[in-house]
Amino acid sequence: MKPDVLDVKDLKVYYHTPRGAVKAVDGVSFQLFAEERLGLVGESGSGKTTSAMALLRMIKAPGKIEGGEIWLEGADQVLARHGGKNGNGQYAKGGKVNLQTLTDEQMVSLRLSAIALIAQGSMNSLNPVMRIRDQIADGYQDHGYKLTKQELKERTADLLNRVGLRPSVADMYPHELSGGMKLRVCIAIAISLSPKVILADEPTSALDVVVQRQVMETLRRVQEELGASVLLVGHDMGLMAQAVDRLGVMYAGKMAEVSPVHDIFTKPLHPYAQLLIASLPSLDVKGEFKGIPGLPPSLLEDIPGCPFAPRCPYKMERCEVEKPILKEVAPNRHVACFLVEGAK
Amino acid sequence: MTALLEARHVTKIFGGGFFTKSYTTALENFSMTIENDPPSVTAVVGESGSGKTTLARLLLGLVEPTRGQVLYKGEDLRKIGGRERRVFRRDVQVIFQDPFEVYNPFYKVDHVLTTPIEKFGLAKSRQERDSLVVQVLEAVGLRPEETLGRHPHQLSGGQRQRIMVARALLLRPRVILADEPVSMIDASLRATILGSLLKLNQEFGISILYITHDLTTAYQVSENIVVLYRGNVCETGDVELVVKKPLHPYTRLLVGSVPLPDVNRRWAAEAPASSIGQKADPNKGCRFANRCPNAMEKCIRETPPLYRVDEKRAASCYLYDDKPQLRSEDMMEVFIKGTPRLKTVVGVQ
Amino acid sequence: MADVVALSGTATDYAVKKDTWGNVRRYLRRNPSLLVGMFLLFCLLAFWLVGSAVYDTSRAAALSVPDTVHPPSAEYPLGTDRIGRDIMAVMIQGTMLTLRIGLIAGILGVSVGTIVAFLGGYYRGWFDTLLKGIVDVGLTIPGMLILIIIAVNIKDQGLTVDQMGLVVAIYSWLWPARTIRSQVLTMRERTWVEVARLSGVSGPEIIFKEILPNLMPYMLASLVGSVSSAILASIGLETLGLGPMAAPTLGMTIYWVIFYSAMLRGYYWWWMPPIAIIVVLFVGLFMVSMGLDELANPRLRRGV
Amino acid sequence: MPLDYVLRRFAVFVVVVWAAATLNFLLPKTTGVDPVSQKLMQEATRGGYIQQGMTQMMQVYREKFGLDKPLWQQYLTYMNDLIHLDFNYSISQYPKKVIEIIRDSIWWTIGLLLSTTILEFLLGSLAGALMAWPKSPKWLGYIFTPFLTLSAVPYYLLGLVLVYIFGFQLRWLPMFGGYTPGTFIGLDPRSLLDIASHALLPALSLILSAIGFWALGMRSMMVTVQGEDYMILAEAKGLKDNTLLYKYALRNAILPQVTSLAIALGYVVSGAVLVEVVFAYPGIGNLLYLAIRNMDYFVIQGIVMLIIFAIATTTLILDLALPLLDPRITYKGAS
Repeated sequence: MKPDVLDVKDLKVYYHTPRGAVKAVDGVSFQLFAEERLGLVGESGSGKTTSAMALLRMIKAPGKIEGGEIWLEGADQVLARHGGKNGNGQYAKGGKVNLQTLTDEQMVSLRLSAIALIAQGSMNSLNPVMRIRDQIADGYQDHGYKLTKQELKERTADLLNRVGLRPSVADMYPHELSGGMKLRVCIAIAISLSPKVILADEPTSALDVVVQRQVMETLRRVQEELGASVLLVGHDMGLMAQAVDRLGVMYAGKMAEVSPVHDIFTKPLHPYAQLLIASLPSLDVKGEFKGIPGLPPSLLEDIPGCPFAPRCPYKMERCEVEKPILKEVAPNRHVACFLVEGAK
Repeated sequence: MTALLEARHVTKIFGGGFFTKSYTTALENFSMTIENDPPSVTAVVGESGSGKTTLARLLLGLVEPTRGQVLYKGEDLRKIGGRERRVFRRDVQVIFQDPFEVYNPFYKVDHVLTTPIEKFGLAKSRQERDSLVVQVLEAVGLRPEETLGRHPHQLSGGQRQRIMVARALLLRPRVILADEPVSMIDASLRATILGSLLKLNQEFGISILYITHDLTTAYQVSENIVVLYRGNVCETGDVELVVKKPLHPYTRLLVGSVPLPDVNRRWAAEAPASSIGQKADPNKGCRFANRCPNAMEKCIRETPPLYRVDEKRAASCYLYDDKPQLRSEDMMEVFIKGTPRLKTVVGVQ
Repeated sequence: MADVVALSGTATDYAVKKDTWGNVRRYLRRNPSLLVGMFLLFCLLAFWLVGSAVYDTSRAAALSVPDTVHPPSAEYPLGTDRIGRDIMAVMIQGTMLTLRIGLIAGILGVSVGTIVAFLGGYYRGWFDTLLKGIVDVGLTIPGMLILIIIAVNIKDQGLTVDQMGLVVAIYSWLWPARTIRSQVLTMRERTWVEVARLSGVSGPEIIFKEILPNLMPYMLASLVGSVSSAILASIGLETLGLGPMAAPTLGMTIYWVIFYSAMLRGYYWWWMPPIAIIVVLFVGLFMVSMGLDELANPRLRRGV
Repeated sequence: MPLDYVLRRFAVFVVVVWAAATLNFLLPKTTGVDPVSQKLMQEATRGGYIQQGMTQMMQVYREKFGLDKPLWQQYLTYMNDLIHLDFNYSISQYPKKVIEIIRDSIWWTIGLLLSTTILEFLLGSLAGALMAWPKSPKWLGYIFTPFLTLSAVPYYLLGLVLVYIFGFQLRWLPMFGGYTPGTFIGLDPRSLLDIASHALLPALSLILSAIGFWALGMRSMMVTVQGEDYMILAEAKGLKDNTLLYKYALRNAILPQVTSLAIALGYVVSGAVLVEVVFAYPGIGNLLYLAIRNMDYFVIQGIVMLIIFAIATTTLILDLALPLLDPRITYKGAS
């Protein structure tokens, strides 16, 4: 097992609304191993995007990161190079830094250089009035890379080439590019400073299925060349099955199950994962596919037991009273459910 | 027998105003008939820009074709007015894509149900109207006390979309055009909504035209399928065959690109695009030539006609130019006929 | 993030609370300027109401043989001007007259603008293109100049306050026509209008029952804007001497102040009150329109 | 810059100027009685030195615009004169041509208007942007709120107050006029200083009132822009705060601001006219005021036409400049 690059412990992010605190992310823990592709799947309101944005400390008011630790590998080299004032981050566990202890200024210097984002809705993530080459260059400039015009030109051409785009794209404006090309530019930007971790927040949700596959393959190739890890956030289970090594299923702000993708699709442990996978239409057999009755719970109320209890076919009394904790029930399989825990 | 709803050689071109020279051809020489007896479920699949939404708006009479006609019971929509238009309006209904955009924010959700009842005079008294609303809500699996009297923003996307299905059911249409009805709904709720759509077909004998970009739901729901690519039909016929053994290179690419939730079947490796294809002019010859791995010289010159490859399938590709040609208005001949069913009469009429 | 918060809403407040009053209170807390603005306007109205009841406003008329200028005294609380008018009376009447011009032009402007916006915006066709042309060209030409040309030509026939309102109205419908038309155009493309059309609702019914209710807040905001720009235009014209010469409106007072260069002569009581009242009037209207801003364009809507 | 965009903008320009000219011509005609000839007769009967000039001018006027002539013929002669910038004679300052009077005072207005408009637009927009930017200093918001309310007050009233305080009471600045009367003004430093001191108060009243207007517009645009997707990615790229503010947020928010500048030109010019009246500043605004008082029709028509022409030209220039700021405007091909 490769060493972990990212270690999230008990992350909590609440949105303070007039009607009370919405617990969008309520104690989520997971690890991202080196050169691994981890999927984070969940329906709307499950807190998957909030978790990703919390890693970059980009939670906008009224949201606030209430607690938890985010240990990131490779952050110390970046901070050192940035001459950050000795960075009071606790350097433990082989050079990992707890992002929560960093100042805002240090956190900014880590974005793109240590942990990069491929934003949701890549269709308009690029500055509409700036040429592509400038949007790649300002990443370098603002992170202290002193490059001559020529060096910049070469790096930009190389980046575009690695994501399958002609160098002439550098002089174009975003509105002159197709959806797929815009996403490739976003990937080029994300890898420009060779980060350790790449966060992809539903990058292909607006693309057609043919273009989606081509771009996902480019992302895979580029990630392997770079030796970076990818955290892919999304709601399309099919895409997850094809594109990630390990999959985390989130429900109502908590992690229901984290397992290798092969295990979770062949034998899902958590009831929600089971129902979710069962409800997916397939191209093989024209069967009766059924949905999951009921509605996800409100994140305002303090739910005593397991949030999925009201919709869970295997509900026990214990589920309504006690909160299940994420435990390793099988090699590398973590589940938060009493039913499964019992049958270890 | 004249078809209930028919598009005959319909072409729709947008743009081309006084100054702007650029125009886009959304749909080109498209023909299709939708029957109600027996009630059928047909899927129209295509990427964004394939013209599938334009087709829906043409069949609904919201937009007029640049060339060709849209016929309701054999009569051109443009000539239908007054009372006859109301009958057409009641026979052909729609379910739109975005559950957040279909409700007038000023009113409660009931408005979207009470308005058609009022306009089409479906209920004599207020009491009859309310019972009709309750009936259709329950028919789509919604509890009236949890949905009525609420503003749209107080309901989830799934609930809102099911109310739209109930609205369609209310008018007892012969045909429902569902334009991407579940693409904005979470996976778990998607099945329930598609289930209630199927129920309209099986229990109430309403034909469904299911328009989507998602091949998997199309396969699950429909009997026949039309695959559109940039305004042209590239393959059509029995959905089972089209999905399992695709003929047209684009359909193959489409089926191969669908990310299946099955870890044993990995994404098929992509075949390299051919060199001839690069030279293709996107507005002449086969629209798919510039991306087609087996593009031939012929493909670049003129648009391939529809070839009837076998009893239940047709494809417009020169790979099958040895097969008999099929005129675009006879496309229906390859469709498998729906199992005729007695139109089950439920209390609601 | 939006769906997280939205979802939290659906699950808890199933019971529909009929608390429009609660919403209004929350809205006012978010936009205090609305309250301040209304308070200022209310003061002006009160000043006019109480004034005309208590004070003899006939003294606002110019005396045939103007005697000397009186500084503020017991008899003339705000003194008199060169043409023998009692400034206090002029202020009381003037406030109302200027407001009247503003309201005539504003309301007329918004209503004509709305009708035109709906007919053009919804039904499109040649009428819309013709209209759009008139509005776009009209707005490029500064209103003040057009009004000057009009006023110059009807100046010698004399002008009453209401006619002044009509003159200003000639130009004041252009801006609401453009802004409301763009709203109608966006509303018209919305899916729920198509749903209404497919539910058998006729054109006019769609305008009145589907589109108009959603535009109410926007039209209220543009009414306030239209009234304030109408008052601005009317005072401008009057300052140039193109207003109702005999009427004691605030703008005419400014004209006479400049005409007789009251400033140089130190008649502070002649020019300070009109300016004070006009400033209160405009600041009040400005505060109200700022307060309505969030209502008018929701994209500014802050808070959850 | 694609040709059809330029042609379209130029067509709009021509239509605006033509519409203004036609309006200028037709409006006096609508009231049945021809006010111009009435005024001429009135002047003619007054006798005295300018008496025969007046009758001679009436002859010329009757020939060209006599009521007996068909309307369209009058219209053609009017248009012909217009193109040659011949606005006829000034009635009150006969035999001076209208165009000569305008030419003397146009420079004062251009000087005052150009400098203040540019200054207030830039200052206002920058202030508005900084007020909406979370990381900008808090005190900026406090000192700027009064400016926002100030923007509600009409320019010229502000002018009156400023004249009273700085001119009348404190005597720091001259109260009226464009230069010290009786002195010869050239381009030498002394007269430049003299002009500047006279222009300060009018300029101040224009700027103080307009800064709030521009700041408001910019602030609401910045709020919208900060919600855009590209701002999220820009922040995720760890860019410096200044880059985010100037190269991303402000760069996009300025586009609608420039469009609203084109729309607001009419408002700005009308304000300037009245400011000139209050300060007796020797620009065409004051000229217009005097012409109105003397009912000097040709001068009024001449000035109005000129102002409209100037605004139409500025709008054309702004329209042509906009694509340089926003490449999407002239982008033709299918995406």
